[in-house]
Amino acid sequence: GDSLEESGGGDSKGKLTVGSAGFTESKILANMYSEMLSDAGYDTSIKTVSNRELYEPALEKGEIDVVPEYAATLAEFLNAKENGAKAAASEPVASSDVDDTVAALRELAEPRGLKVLEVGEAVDQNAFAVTKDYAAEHDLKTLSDLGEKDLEVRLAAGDECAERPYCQPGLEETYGIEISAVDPKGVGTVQSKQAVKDGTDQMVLTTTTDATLDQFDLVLLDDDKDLQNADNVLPVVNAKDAGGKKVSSALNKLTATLTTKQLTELNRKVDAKRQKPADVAEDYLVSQRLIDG
Amino acid sequence: MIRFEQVSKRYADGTVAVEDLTFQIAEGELVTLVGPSGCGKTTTMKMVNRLIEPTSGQVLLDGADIATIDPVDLRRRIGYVIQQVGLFPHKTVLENTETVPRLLGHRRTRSRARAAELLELVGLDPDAHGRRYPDQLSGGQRQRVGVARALAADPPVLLMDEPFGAVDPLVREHLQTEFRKLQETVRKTVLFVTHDIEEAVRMGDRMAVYGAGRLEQFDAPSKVLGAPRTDYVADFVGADRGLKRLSVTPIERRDLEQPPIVRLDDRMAEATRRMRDQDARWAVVLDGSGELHGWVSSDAGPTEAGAAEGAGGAGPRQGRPGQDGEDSVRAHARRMEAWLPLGHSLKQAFSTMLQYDAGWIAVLDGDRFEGVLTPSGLHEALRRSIDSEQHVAEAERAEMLLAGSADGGAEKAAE
Amino acid sequence: MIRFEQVSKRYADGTVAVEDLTFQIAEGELVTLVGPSGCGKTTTMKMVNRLIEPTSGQVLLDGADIATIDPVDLRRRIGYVIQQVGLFPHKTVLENTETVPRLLGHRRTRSRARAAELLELVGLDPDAHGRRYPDQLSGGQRQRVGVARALAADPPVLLMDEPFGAVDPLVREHLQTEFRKLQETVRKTVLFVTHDIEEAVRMGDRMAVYGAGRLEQFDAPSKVLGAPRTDYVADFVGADRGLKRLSVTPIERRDLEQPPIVRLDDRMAEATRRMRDQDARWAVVLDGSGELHGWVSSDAGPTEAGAAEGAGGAGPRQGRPGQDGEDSVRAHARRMEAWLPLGHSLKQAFSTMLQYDAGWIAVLDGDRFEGVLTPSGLHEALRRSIDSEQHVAEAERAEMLLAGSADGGAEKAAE
Amino acid sequence: MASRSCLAANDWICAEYVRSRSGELADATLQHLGIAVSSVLLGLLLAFPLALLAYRWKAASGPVLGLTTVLYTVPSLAMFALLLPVFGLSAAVVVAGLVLYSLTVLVRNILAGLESVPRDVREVAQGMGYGQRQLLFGVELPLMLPALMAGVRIAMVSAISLTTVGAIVGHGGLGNLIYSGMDSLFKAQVLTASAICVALAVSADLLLLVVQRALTPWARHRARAGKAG
Amino acid sequence: MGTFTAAWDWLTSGANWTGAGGAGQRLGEHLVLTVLSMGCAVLLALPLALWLGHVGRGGTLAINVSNVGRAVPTFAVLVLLALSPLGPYGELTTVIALVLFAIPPLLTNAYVGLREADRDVVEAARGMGMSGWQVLRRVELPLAFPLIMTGVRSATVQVVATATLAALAGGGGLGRIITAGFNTYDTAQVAAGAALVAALALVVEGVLVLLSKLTDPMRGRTRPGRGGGASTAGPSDGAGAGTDGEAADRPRKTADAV
Ligand SMILES: Nc1ncnc2c1ncn2[C@@H]1O[C@H](COP(=O)(O)OP(=O)(O)OP(=O)(O)O)[C@@H](O)[C@H]1O
Ligand SMILES: Nc1ncnc2c1ncn2[C@@H]1O[C@H](COP(=O)(O)OP(=O)(O)OP(=O)(O)O)[C@@H](O)[C@H]1O
Ligand SMILES: [Mg+2]
Ligand SMILES: [Mg+2]
Repeated sequence: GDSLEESGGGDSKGKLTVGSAGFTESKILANMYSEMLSDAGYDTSIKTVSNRELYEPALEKGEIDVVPEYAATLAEFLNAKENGAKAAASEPVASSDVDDTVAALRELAEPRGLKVLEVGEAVDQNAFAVTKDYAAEHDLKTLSDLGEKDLEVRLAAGDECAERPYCQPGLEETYGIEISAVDPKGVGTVQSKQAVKDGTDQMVLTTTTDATLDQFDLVLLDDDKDLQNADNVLPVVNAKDAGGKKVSSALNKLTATLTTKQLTELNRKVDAKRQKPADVAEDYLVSQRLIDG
Repeated sequence: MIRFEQVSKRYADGTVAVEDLTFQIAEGELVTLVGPSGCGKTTTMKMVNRLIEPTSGQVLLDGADIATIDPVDLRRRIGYVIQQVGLFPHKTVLENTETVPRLLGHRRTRSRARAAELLELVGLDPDAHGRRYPDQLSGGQRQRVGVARALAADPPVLLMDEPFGAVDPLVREHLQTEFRKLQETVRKTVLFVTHDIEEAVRMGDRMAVYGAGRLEQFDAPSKVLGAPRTDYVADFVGADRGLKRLSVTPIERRDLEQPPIVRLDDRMAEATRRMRDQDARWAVVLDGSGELHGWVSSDAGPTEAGAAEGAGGAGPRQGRPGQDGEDSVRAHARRMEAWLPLGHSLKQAFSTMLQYDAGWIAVLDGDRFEGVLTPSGLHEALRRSIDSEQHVAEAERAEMLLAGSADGGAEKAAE
Repeated sequence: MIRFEQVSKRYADGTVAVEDLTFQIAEGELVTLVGPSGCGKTTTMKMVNRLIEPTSGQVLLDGADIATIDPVDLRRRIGYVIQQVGLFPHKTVLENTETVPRLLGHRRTRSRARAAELLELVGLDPDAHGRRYPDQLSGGQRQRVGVARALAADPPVLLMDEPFGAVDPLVREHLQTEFRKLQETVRKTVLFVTHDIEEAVRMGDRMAVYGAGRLEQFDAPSKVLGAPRTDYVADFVGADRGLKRLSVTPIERRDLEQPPIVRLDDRMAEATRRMRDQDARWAVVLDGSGELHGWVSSDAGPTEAGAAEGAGGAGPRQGRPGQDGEDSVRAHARRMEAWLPLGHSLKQAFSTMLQYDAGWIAVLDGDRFEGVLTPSGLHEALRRSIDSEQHVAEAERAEMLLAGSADGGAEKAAE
Repeated sequence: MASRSCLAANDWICAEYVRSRSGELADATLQHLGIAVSSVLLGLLLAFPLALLAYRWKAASGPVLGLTTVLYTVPSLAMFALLLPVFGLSAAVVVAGLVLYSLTVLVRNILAGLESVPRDVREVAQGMGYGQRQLLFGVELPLMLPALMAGVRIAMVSAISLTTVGAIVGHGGLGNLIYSGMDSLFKAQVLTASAICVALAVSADLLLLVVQRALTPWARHRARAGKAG
Repeated sequence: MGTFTAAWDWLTSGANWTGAGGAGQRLGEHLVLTVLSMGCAVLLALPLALWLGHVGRGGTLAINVSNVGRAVPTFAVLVLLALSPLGPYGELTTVIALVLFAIPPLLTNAYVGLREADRDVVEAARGMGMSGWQVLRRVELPLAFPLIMTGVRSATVQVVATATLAALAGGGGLGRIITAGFNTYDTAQVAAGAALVAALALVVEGVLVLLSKLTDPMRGRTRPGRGGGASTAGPSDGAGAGTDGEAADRPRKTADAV
């Protein structure tokens, strides 16, 4: 760090803590943030806190300074926190439109001392998967394909799926898919995917960058009618500790570069090829010339 | 029948509790086991019901090596009064007592009744104590429950480890009596440990005296007291073993003295003359049918005072004066209540003498007057009984020495 | 000093264990407590160290109501031998023994040494047994460790609940002697429960006899035996209480008989004449300095056989014939080894008689010959001692009746 | 090459995994042990007075048992949410949570141990003038050791298992590996970490047993006539 | 505090209790799950522990083996079981995981309790010819009862708490309330669910305490060492001595020996 002196408003610390939510993608992103920031002259460390319920308050307090987040999810989380669970459910702020969602997010985040940085193309949103066999048998590529077929589908997801617009109601209304039942095995859990693999259920709610689908012989169906919320990846920082230009410019560079495909590939490197998240992150940054090798 | 054959027991830490034990308890026999604290009595007992396995040698029950008998079957045949009492703290007194009968599958009502009966036998009121828990009993009461519990199943063999150690003399005597009574009707094979030599003497058909892990003497109680085989035994049964023999030595005819005898209806003058002839100061008075009435003093006569030197203090009722004339013995005779039948123990004789504050007691055989026992006669009897045992013992000892099995115990330092 | 004032104890289930108890144990006094099983002895003890709180009344220690004393402080001043022994199963014998000194903060080496000393006192070898755990001891050994443990801290007050109940007679006597010895040097205030009346008599300065929760008699042991205040007490101390008095009644001068006395150097003819004069069949022989030598029979002479009717069979060594001529007493005298000093107990006298198979024993005062004790003399002495107590007792009872405090105990059914 | 494929093939057992992540595994194991052991120790320190309170003062036993019961039912997420403001995002928050969880077992077992001390022995100790504290440490504690140690053994195994919930805040020792392995179905990681967990639990249990044996030398002599009869 | 009032509101609103997926149903499911798991665990662990404790051998090994089931986080066990052939039987995997979880406390406490039963009393029992089974059932078991029940209670409380995990795999029980609240960011519901679990645990605990008091073979017996003897009022049975009257003076003799 010689550049420390130049740091603008809010960059009061030379040490920054990057939060990670513990799952693969979050780990990779946290590592990339950390690398970028240390390249920018910060002394960084990574802290893993798996639950938003725990790390969001920590971020507000400044125990954590930077967290990789998802626009729509965070927006709804803050919405519920601000306005109560009921209000949030009836008046969602997130939508499939990225800009609207990010704008709503900023509005909710700023009063809490959080600064939402630039949003990029990379998105990790909800997605639906079926077995390869099932897809082949019925010739499915998109959710619309499924809606056109006259198939009853048992969906492995969370309890809340029955009410969420992006889930059961959306599938039925937007795509005309007949959901016979929601099997509440959770979103993207091993049990859910296993249930689909076993044939207990036909479809599972998971995320776009899930790299373990292969292991369960699953394929994603394309959300061709944009039902899902815009869960684009973006860094959120504590405004007081890391609200400065230097941090944002370092991270924005990365956000601008990263694509969904790359993110999925990175996930696969960790989850399928079993490389270490830190190595994967560094390799990527070097290959994209975001940092020096 | 229980037989020990060269049985030894060495504990894990090397303590030899019992060494090369060989002896036999006959069927229906009650053997008392005495010995110094820590000599291996409890260990011996526990080897009979296999709570402890001997290190070497074997124990036989009715001829069968107990090592080959299933321990549970074995123990069902053996009642056991444990030294530490060991009542079940979670069961009431009645439940404790009926444990074994219930175990044997007896019906509840029957075993309950039997338990109540036994509690009464040991001097506990089933109503007052039956529903209590052991914690609510006194030490002696607990011990008695332990005895009742062991008796409940009516086992043919009994091991009793200081069963009456914590009760008072009255209850103890009661228990001893009851137990002997029981033993007379249904003869059990009993091994009975006690620290009370008198108890051992009174209860035992035979008596085993232990010295550190070895059998020092195994004999009838009177022999052990009268002719201790070794110094050790003599010492152990006590310097007062002579006194202890009081309770096992019976009154015999030859111990009695024969004072002058007069009849109730004899004339007083004639009675006085007879006493003078025999140089006696009093005479025994019999009634018409030859039964004991009392005694009369040679000084008896018009004066009542200064009477009865050397005779029993019995009988507040004076002979009724009157009808038979002043001169009849009846007018002067005093009732004699200090008497005992032949065959009772010298101890009873002594106690009776003291109780009635008498210088002698009359001894009867049925209704027939047999003579009187005086302190000197009693003493003589005691000395003789000891003597006779000693003669036998010495002969035996000589034999033993020849057989080479003597353990070198020194002679009794009687001389 | 311990004082009970109208103390009662009723257990939760309604059992009245102790009722309206009032008595006092003086400082340095050893009071033995006897009574039937379940009469409230243990309860009484536990009220002294507040293991049980009385339902009503108060207990005073050195004048202070113990209810006001902190139980821990109180108990530190009171040694307690519990009836069930209750050794700490997790501590070795030595550790058990040194518990209280360590508790009081004494140094380890010192308390260890003291513990070893006390173990030896109770007849246990600290090297052999010190490192064992209670489970590895016999019943009697455990009990002795319990006694040693209570003595270890040298408390001024001791509560002992059947402390010697599970040990053999030899050890028991040893313990009694040691304890009395201890008690003579450092006088402690002791409440001592026992079921052995003889022990109670031997050990106690006074003796308390309980009947179901009440004090029946509280007196010197000789009085309790000699003059039981109620039927109940008489019964309890035993029909053989007369015999028990043997051990507390000393040999007195007036109990002795005076046989003819001859000197060693007297001529035999002279001796024989003197015996004939006194109508005696034997005489006591003193040596030149007036000390006891033995006895001589009136039939003594050339024939040795047929000797000593009624006299001791003692002394294998005959008087040496020779030097002093055939006619000297010395040639015929037999050594007499059955003798006792004045003041020893009648029980010892009796035992000695039997041990030496003697018809009498000599009684000495220092070296001086005082007379001989015969079985009849012994019997007389015993009767007299009982009588004298009774006189006192009757007087007391009369007083008591006037005071209206008698509990209506019936007369002894002596007749 | 073969080992590379075992990672890629997502086998349950994979030597290459152990080799390539040995540092990670060692760190996790150490963290795991540290957290588990310190929670049990602290739990003991806390459980002891609580159990004693419940024992000495009967009125307290209901509330004490109730409280420790409720504590165990608090979901770990809620527990950490409540503790975070106090301890921050550190291992302390995990330890604090586990201490509270361990009370359920420890308090009960200590209480049961205290109540199992034979009456005679307690009475004789009191009779000797043992003060409450001396009675506790000199008599009751040694005699209740078996029950206490049974509790400690259960608590230790529980703590080793529960330490994994610390993964929520990144201080879960092997739990970090188990949970992240679970997310991505990294079988070798799940199995290896679980196996280490089991090994830790089993060896901790054995170690505690050895400690118990050493602390209760008298118990060894109790095996009288061991034959089953 | 807001959370608490909100949770209270959640709990007191009837709508949350009734109908499919209501708290009432979840409570029932939770109970069934608990009872089922504890039932199996008790049936498996206690007989084994009692036997081993009675024989005095093999306990260490058994306890160690059983610890394996507990050392791995229950959540992981659930996932691993889901991958096994048992996977499709959702409730079964949950029960298995909970049984594995409940066994160690049961086993350890029962085994230790049995080993610690008063040896004198056990010896007396054996001495009277009780068979192994009888010594166990009539003596050792009652004496070990407090510690065994301690194990049962600890295990039950833990199972009640841990059964919430069943929800993660879509199983029933109160956990569903919590996870649902969690996914909808409804803190009040989460708190309410947790409170329900706690309440259930307390009730179960209370029932077990009651049960163990009722079945305690030593009930009625004063528990050792709690303060001095109790003193209660009640009618005095006034058992005095004075029954016999005073008799006349004893006559005496002053006789000499013959
Ligand atoms: N488990 C054990 N380990 C080692 N030594 C033991 C064990 N049990 C008893 N002993 C020793 O063995 C000897 C005999 O013990 P036992 O219990 O048979 O004596 P006892 O004759 O019954 O004595 P008491 O009359 O005092 O009850 C004693 O010296 C005792 O110390
Ligand atoms: N906890 C209790 N609850 C009810 N009754 C009790 C309790 N403890 C003792 N008792 C009763 O109180 C009476 C006195 O008991 P205590 O133990 O004082 O007798 P003790 O004189 O010591 O008898 P022992 O000589 O047999 O030891 C007995 O009848 C006994 O049954
Ligand atoms: Mg013994
Ligand atoms: Mg008593």
